[in-house]
Amino acid sequence: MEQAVRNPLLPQPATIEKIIPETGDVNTFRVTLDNAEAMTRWRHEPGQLAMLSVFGVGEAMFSISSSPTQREYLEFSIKRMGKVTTALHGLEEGAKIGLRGPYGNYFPYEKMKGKDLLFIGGGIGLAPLRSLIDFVLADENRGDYGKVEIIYGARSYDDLCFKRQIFEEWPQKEGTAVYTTIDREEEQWDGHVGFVPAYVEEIAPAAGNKIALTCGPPIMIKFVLQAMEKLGFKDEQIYSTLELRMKCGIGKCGRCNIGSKFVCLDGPVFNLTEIKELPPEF
Amino acid sequence: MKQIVDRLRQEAARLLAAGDVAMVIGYAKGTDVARTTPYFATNEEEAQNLTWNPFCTNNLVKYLLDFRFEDTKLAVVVKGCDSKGINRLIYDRQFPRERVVVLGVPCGGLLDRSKVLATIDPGAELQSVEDLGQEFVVRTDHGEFTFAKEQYLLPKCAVCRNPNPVISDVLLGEELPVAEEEKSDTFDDIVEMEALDPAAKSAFWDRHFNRCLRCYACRNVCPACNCRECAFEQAVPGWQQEACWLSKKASVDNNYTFHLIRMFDVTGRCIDCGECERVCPVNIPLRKLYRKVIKDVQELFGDTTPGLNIGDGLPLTSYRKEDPEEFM
Amino acid sequence: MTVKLINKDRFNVFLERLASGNELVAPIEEDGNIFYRRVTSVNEITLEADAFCFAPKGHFFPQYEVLYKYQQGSNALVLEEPGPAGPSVLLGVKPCDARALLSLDPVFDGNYKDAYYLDKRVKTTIIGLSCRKVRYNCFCRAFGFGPTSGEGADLFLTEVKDGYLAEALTSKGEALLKDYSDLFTETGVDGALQEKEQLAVQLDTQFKRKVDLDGVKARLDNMFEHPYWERLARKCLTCGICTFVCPTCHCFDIIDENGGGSNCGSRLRCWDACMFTDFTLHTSGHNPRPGKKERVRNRFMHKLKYHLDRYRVTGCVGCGRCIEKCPVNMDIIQVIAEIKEVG
Amino acid sequence: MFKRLMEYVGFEPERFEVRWISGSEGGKVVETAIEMAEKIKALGPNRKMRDAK
Repeated sequence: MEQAVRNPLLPQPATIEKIIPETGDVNTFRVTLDNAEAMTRWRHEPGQLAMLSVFGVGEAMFSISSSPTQREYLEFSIKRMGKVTTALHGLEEGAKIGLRGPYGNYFPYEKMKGKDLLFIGGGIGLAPLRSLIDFVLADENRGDYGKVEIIYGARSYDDLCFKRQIFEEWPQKEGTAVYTTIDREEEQWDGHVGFVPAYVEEIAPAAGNKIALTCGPPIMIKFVLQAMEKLGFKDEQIYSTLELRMKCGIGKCGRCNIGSKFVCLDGPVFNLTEIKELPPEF
Repeated sequence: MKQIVDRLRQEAARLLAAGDVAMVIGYAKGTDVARTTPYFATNEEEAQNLTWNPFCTNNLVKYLLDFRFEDTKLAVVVKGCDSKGINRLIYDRQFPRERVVVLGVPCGGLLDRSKVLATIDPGAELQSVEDLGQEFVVRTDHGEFTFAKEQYLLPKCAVCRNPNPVISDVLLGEELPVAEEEKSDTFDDIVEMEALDPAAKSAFWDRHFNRCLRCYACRNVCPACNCRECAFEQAVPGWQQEACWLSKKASVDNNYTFHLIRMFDVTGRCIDCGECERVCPVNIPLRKLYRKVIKDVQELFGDTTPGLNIGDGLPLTSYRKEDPEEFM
Repeated sequence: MTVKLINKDRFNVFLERLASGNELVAPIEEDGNIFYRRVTSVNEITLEADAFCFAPKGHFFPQYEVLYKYQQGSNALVLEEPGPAGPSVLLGVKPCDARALLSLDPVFDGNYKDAYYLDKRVKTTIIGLSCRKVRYNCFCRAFGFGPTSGEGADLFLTEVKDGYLAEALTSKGEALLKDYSDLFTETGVDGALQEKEQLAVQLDTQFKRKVDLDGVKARLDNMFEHPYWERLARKCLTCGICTFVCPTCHCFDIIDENGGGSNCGSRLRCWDACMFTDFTLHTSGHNPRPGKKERVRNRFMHKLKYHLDRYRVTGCVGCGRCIEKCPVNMDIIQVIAEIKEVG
Repeated sequence: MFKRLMEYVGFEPERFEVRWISGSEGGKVVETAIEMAEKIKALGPNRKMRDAK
């Protein structure tokens, strides 16, 4: 057994550079590592996770919602839910936090080259997909992929994240289509109203030469998958990203297992064929 | 004893067959005769696996809580000590009287398994056991042994005041006589502890609490610990945002906090079934804590052991003009 | 492999010298419990105990330990790791516990190396000791080793008529024999080895409970949805005893503790248990393992299948501790037999 | 009750006191606090339930 050199549980000091309010309870935190050299060395893949620390409160795992092509900083889009997220929301720009990672696997973007991509997101579930969307839409990668369709829904207009991107930036790019929906009618809203799975069926994207990627609340994923099946998507064409409570992020603390797999090491991205092989315990 | 077992199986089978109860919670043979295990019979056939012997230590009352949000009727086997737990749950509004059929067993005392094994051989296999009134006869693969009750009872049984269930619907055997002089507890062990000076008391509890693993077995087995959600498991208690009651770090200071909070919570409510001390994997003398509060409540408020009947008010939650003010 | 012998008098000298030069950790009794603790006087050591004794995993993976201290100034964040562990000797490790470390190693090693565990692991010399008796619930034999197997130890002792037989199994063990060569001798080694063999044969007859793992894993592969788990879990109290006494359980939580002002404190890790309600509870309130059934199933699956799937070693070593300490007699030997029956 | 329990696990009895003081008895608050502070100074710092480190 070799001597352990590096301590993977030790976070790197980082700073919240900017806080971008997305919705009433979601902020995007723009974070840089304090060590400039570490920041230049930082690499992550779309879909990967990182552990953020508010010292004195705790650590929690989040998807990195910015694209790997964005090398200046990292972004995390975080909903205020529990202890750590509430503490994060209480911080101001310039606050010091801890960061370690990146962890987990990622969306297999190499395998997706030459294909059309369909993103289906619900609520805060767009955050992990966003890193891949921005990655494939980046100038240097755009040529590798076909059409990019994004179907995104939230409970209300206010709950839609990344409004500037979904309404302006993404639709303006070439070969993209962005469909948005909200659960219930609202006065100022003249777009689609209805749940995401129903909207997917309505739009009825063709399954041919396409990869679908979905993330959202478990109940949405369940019905989206049913809709996809109706539309003729095969399991191999569908990817999702799972989340479980995590503490260490490195496969030691034992709580994020689904059967013999650890979400922090073997996930969070799973192909639907893999998900179907897992025991239904997530 | 054979009669009790027969009666138990009969009664359980009858209740299940008639559909009076959905389940009978009782004991069955576990690893061996000396390790009986809680058993949940759901049909007549399973009822034949139920058993009773002086190694049936578990207080089964706690299992009722697993079904508290359902509407099925259940039967549960209780000894005298456990039966007070039924009253506890009913009084605490955790389980309605009408949903439980209490199968009471008059109990002549339980055998201390570890003492028995230490005498025979820790590796011995115990095959059967018989309660003969003043002594137990245990048959093993090493031969037959007789144990005098005086020396081999569980500590709680040696001072037992309630060999007969205080609440029961069906009594599975003859009521046992209780001698008059046995009716009051003298708390000798507690008095002895109280007499020590603060430093000695402190050293005693430091040593014991220091090795607490915080496995929470004492809490999980306790019929008085019947909150739906334990404060120690709330990451963010509602009224106290961002602060935990208690750190998960099992250091002696946190362990003190845990045990003292639990001790205060069961004040006037602990029925002294002794399960906490039995289940503790590191042998912390927990009854020394809880019996202290029983003694104090008796001294200050004149109450007897809680759980003797459902109607007992709780001394710490009810105000009486004559309550003492010794601390003022 | 060097094999030597040490007589009882010299063995005491050996212990004295080990304790003075190193951090010596050995079984020590307190109020009827035997824990592996740091030795302050060799008289405290209880090596001959056949009694229940807690696993020594805490030496490498303590119930709680500081990961690092943090101090947050107005403009800077300073994280300070604890210093490296000193050399230590872990004495009197039973065969099952030595073997258990081999099950724990791949968890803490791997792509992400756990600095805390591995640092102590590298710096600790493990002196194993043959059992002198098989306890009623022992079933190490089912896992392909026995009460006189030294696998996992650096130096392995067996008590014999004239003292202790000492077999060096690793370079650390060899080094120890070399360092204390004045105390160990080669005379009588052959006889002692024979004695050890006889002991092994004799101990083998002492196993009371028959355990056959053949086919258990294959059945578990298809047993996730089996109604058996619901039935089995009814009696569980979901306390943490089985996980805390288990020599291979390694789940932990990471917590912060403020100290000396709100800007500094330490981050610790402490043992956690898959039996606890909040172990897998999400912030949203969703819990993938909400009840007894899921948690009990996870534990047995982990011990007999998941760990094996992932690391190619079993997550159980047959020490029998969980059987002995479980307040409701959850008995893994019976569970193994029942899995074969119902699966 | 609580005082008895604290003493039972080894706290010095003087460390815990309860007084019944009315809102109009400001002077009594001061007196009690001073009295208490002196008692505690005499006892020295509480070592119990402190972290070992």
